[in-house]
Amino acid sequence: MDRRDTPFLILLALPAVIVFSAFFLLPLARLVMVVGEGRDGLATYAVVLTHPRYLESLVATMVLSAGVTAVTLALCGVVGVFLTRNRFFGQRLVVAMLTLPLSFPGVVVGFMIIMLAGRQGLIGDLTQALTGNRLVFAYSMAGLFVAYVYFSIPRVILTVMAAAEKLDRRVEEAARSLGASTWRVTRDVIIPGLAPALVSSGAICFATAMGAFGTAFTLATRIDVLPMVIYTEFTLNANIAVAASLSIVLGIITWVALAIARSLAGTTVSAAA
Amino acid sequence: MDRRDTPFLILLALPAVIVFSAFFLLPLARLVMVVGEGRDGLATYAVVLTHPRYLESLVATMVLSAGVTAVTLALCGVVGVFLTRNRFFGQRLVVAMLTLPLSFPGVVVGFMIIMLAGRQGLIGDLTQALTGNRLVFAYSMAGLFVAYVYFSIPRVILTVMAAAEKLDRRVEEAARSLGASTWRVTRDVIIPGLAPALVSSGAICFATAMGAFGTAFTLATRIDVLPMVIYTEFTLNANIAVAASLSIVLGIITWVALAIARSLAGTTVSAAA
Amino acid sequence: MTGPGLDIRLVACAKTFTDGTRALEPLDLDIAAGETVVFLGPSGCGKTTTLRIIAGLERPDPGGRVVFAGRDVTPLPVEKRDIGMVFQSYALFPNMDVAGNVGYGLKVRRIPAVDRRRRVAEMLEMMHITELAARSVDQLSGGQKQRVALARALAVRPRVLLLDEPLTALDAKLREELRIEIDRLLRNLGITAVYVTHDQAEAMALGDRIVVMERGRVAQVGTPREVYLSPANPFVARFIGTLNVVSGEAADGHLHLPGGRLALNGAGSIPASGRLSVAFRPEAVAVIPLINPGDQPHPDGGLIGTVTAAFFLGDHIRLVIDGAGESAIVALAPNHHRFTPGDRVHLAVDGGAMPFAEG
Amino acid sequence: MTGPGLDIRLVACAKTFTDGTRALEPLDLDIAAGETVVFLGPSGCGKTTTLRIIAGLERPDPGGRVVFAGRDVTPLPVEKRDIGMVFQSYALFPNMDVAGNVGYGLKVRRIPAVDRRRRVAEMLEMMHITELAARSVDQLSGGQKQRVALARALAVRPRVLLLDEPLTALDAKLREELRIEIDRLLRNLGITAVYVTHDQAEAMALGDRIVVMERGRVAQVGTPREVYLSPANPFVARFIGTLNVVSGEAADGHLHLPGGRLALNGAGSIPASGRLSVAFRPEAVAVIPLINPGDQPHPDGGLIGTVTAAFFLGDHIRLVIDGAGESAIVALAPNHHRFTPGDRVHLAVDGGAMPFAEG
Repeated sequence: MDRRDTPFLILLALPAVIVFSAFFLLPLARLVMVVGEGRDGLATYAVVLTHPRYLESLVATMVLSAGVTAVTLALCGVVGVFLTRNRFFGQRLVVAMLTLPLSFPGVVVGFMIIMLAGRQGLIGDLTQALTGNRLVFAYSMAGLFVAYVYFSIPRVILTVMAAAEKLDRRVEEAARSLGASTWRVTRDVIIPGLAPALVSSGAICFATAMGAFGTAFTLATRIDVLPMVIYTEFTLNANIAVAASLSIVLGIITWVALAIARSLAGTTVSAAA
Repeated sequence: MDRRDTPFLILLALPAVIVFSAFFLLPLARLVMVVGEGRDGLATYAVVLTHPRYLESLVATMVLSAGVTAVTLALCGVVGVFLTRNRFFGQRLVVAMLTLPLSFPGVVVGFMIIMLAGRQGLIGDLTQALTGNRLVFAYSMAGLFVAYVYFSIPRVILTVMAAAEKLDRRVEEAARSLGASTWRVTRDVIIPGLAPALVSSGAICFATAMGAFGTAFTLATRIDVLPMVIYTEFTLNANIAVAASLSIVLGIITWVALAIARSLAGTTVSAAA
Repeated sequence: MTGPGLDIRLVACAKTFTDGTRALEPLDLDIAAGETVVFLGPSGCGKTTTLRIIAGLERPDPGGRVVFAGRDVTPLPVEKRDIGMVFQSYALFPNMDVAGNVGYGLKVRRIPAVDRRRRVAEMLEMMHITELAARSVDQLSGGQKQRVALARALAVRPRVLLLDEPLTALDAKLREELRIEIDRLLRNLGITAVYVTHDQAEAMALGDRIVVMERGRVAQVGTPREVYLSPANPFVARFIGTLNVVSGEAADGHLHLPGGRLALNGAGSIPASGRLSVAFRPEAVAVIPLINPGDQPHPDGGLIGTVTAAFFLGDHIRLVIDGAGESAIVALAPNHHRFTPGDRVHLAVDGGAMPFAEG
Repeated sequence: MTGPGLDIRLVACAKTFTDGTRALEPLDLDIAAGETVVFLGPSGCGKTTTLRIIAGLERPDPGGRVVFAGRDVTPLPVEKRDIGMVFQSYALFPNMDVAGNVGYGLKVRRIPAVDRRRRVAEMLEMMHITELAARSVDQLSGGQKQRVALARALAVRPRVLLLDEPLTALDAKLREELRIEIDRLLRNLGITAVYVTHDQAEAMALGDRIVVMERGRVAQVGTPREVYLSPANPFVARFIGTLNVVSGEAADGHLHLPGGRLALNGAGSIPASGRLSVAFRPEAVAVIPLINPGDQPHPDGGLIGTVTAAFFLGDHIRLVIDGAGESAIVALAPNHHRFTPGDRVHLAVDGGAMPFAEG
């Protein structure tokens, strides 16, 4: 690149870069300091990682997020490829419908889950009529799981569809001409072709699930996912050092997940973020 | 496409599509029904749109979201192009830093803002030392504004950088060879080239700001943004019909914003979601 | 498994797409074992559709049949037809290295790893890309990619090789190089090959026979020589090579033109008089510089014109001559001659001028 | 504003990139007003860097100067140099329609809308794309895009037109068409043009002079005829056209080869005896079929060999002949001859065989 067209940009951008850096680093530095200043100092990290309540919540959140990611990827992979490959009546409607949850915040999704699977919910009515037992799962991890899958699907499916559209059909034809069955083509060509999109949208899905708060808060205060614990420690218990160290642990886990995805999938994670 | 390779996919996907549709439509249908079943029936929508408290909260949320979007786009446009065009020492670090907030959930971001601009915050200490007055804005719309910009930047800047990398430098050179100044090249080539990325990431930014809950909840319960009002009406006041109609209004506004962006920017909105 | 290729018979193969477009009118064709047939035509002429029907990637409309060595393979999908395919876009597997790509077909056929490695090494050597074995496919140039694609297609010893514009994405130098390589391969392996292209030079260099197609129909089937020297219709004549077409009044066995008269000693179907068009190739024109301003055309027939442009093209000079016919005439001259715009020249057209019915 | 182009002088223009790579060794060149100069060479030879220095998109290393019509323009950025540019990738503005693209330079120059519309219409007509005026640029084919790019560059009546591989992205048929169009334009407008390409046929057809480049240096500057018939070194000879190189023992004014002997009646610098290589072009070989198995080479010099491949290429036949030299010899024959592999032939090489120092 020639140097001649950049002075203008440098002038414009340099102050912004400096302000940005401060703006981005300060809160983080403060977060780290708070932990150090707390009652246990840096040992707070050890407390957080050994105390059963915190550790359980950490593990539960990670398991939930991983489960949501796995289920969402599996569903969206199949449905996304199907929707890209087939033209049928009402197809646009199906796609529009699948992306509806994008328009609703977590609070509203939680609210929907309560109306669906809560004490007065539709599923409860249905199961009572059919089996005599009321199935109520809105206020538990199961409710949260359904809610997270519900709002993860749009992001993932749109990414998968964009990737599926870009797959080169000729590569599949080449594999078939070499004798590969449909199953082998799926395994050797389609899945590897979708992998970057799946990895990157999976990482975003995982990160979002790790940090989601509104839904959990709406469903119940009894669900001990990490953001809920952080909120409780900070606001109700005023245990700021613990809240800060939990935040940092959560931040590191998410950051690692995103970093792994980025190194696996190249820059697409960024674009899909 | 040849029909021969699709039966397998149809078999796999059709049931999933049906279950999906039910899964996606039911909660929404329930939401609409709840409004109809409420005390005022469908008139609830009118109440929601005329009652000062609800209307004010709606307008405030939209203004806040629009403002956050505008500021984020302006900042990210300049910084994103700058970072793509220039190679300098520590550049990767700057990019990594800018994307840090992706790893933190809204609750933690709210928490950071309090530590920065709250009653015991860094900015307060600083302004007191300098002017004698303590600047505290964490618990107001200003705090929310800063928090939203903070967590919107990573998503937008990564999209802008991906788009800026794909800009064809030859097109800029062609414009310059025709006599265009740097400013005209920016206006006629660079900005139009980034437009799809700006529109799509702007829409996502707007939608996220409209529905964000964790940050607002952490900062204060006094901030009347729409998701907070919905939560309050539903959980504390048990005013389910109002909560449902507010949710639907919020859903429609967000949906319209996303739909407009999608029609302006093509499929990229989906990919950027 | 290998050995001479098999013969292919297409019977009434037509293709109508679901939206009602007729991509291919019913086509009958016999391809001999070991023969290289090139389908040549502009885009949308049905040549790729024909290739895809032979491959089994498209099914012909009901009634159409594809027969390999006497066996009707119409209902068989592509993976059961024992063919090799090469695509314009290379279509390599991006998640495998070069050796992985070449060995894929063998892996699918469950060939033991030892034999597979040996065969892959053989194929890489044949295509002169042994040193690329461990490379990722996106580190390769276009020419290297297409070599890998050829090695991959040939590794499974197919009895038919189908090539869909394999050289179109390459630049001139590489295209020439790989064309020679492909020709050598097809001759040495004795494989039956079907080659699709829109480039007439490629078609002439590679094809034992050329099938010229136009709007879903076969315009002509013949050897390169037949197609070039005796085109079946104006479309073929214009599509293959450059053609001069001149129109004038026919009388006394000559065509009268602004720059003189042209002897009509060709086919017997020429009318004695009336308006007529004839066509001839640039290389059929002998160009002689005129020295004196008063020089007249040769009494046996010949034209006088003025050079308006002379392009030195290395092995020959391409001349554009005005004033001889109603429109410009293109002629070739040997590269040791010198012409400059404005030179007056005498043109003699070799006996091969063809009467020409305007299409 | 328009009128004859201006003359360009490059003085000691070198280019070293920030990473230390030397892209261009110091280069001096005078380009006459109205002349078309083609920079020809393989990728990485520095031809595009030179073009970008003339354009003002790159600055030469200190000491280098670019002079337009006597005026030193080295410090001027591209937007002040009054040039037109055409790129391989078209580089059209995707957010404007065809007319918007063509009129952009006029708009930047604040030409009133009425005059602008007239000029745009003129340019569209000149490029035969009037009917595309309101089209979006991504609805255009490659050939149409490049026509728009040419119209856009010429609309502002630049005094220099710079073309960076404008035809490389097009397929053979379109490339030929547009090449003729560009030639016509450059002749008619009398504009000074600098054209960069790696395609020797393009270079020969378009250039008044060709600058052949190799690894950042000029290998030869000359007319197409000079470069083809008297290449300055083996690199130029091999890069432009096909070249046969044969090696043998020289004795008695002849070069002795497996298939006979070749008269060395060329330059005086030929040693009387010893190992020697000579080179000749395929079209310098006259090929005569032999009937009797016992036929001997002509006593004055000539080779006997066997045809191993004969490609009918339309206007000529390309023969590959073994047994005459140590490696295969390529020759051209007129298209009315017939050769089949296995034919024994007599080769006479025209006087133009050049002694050849292996590089």
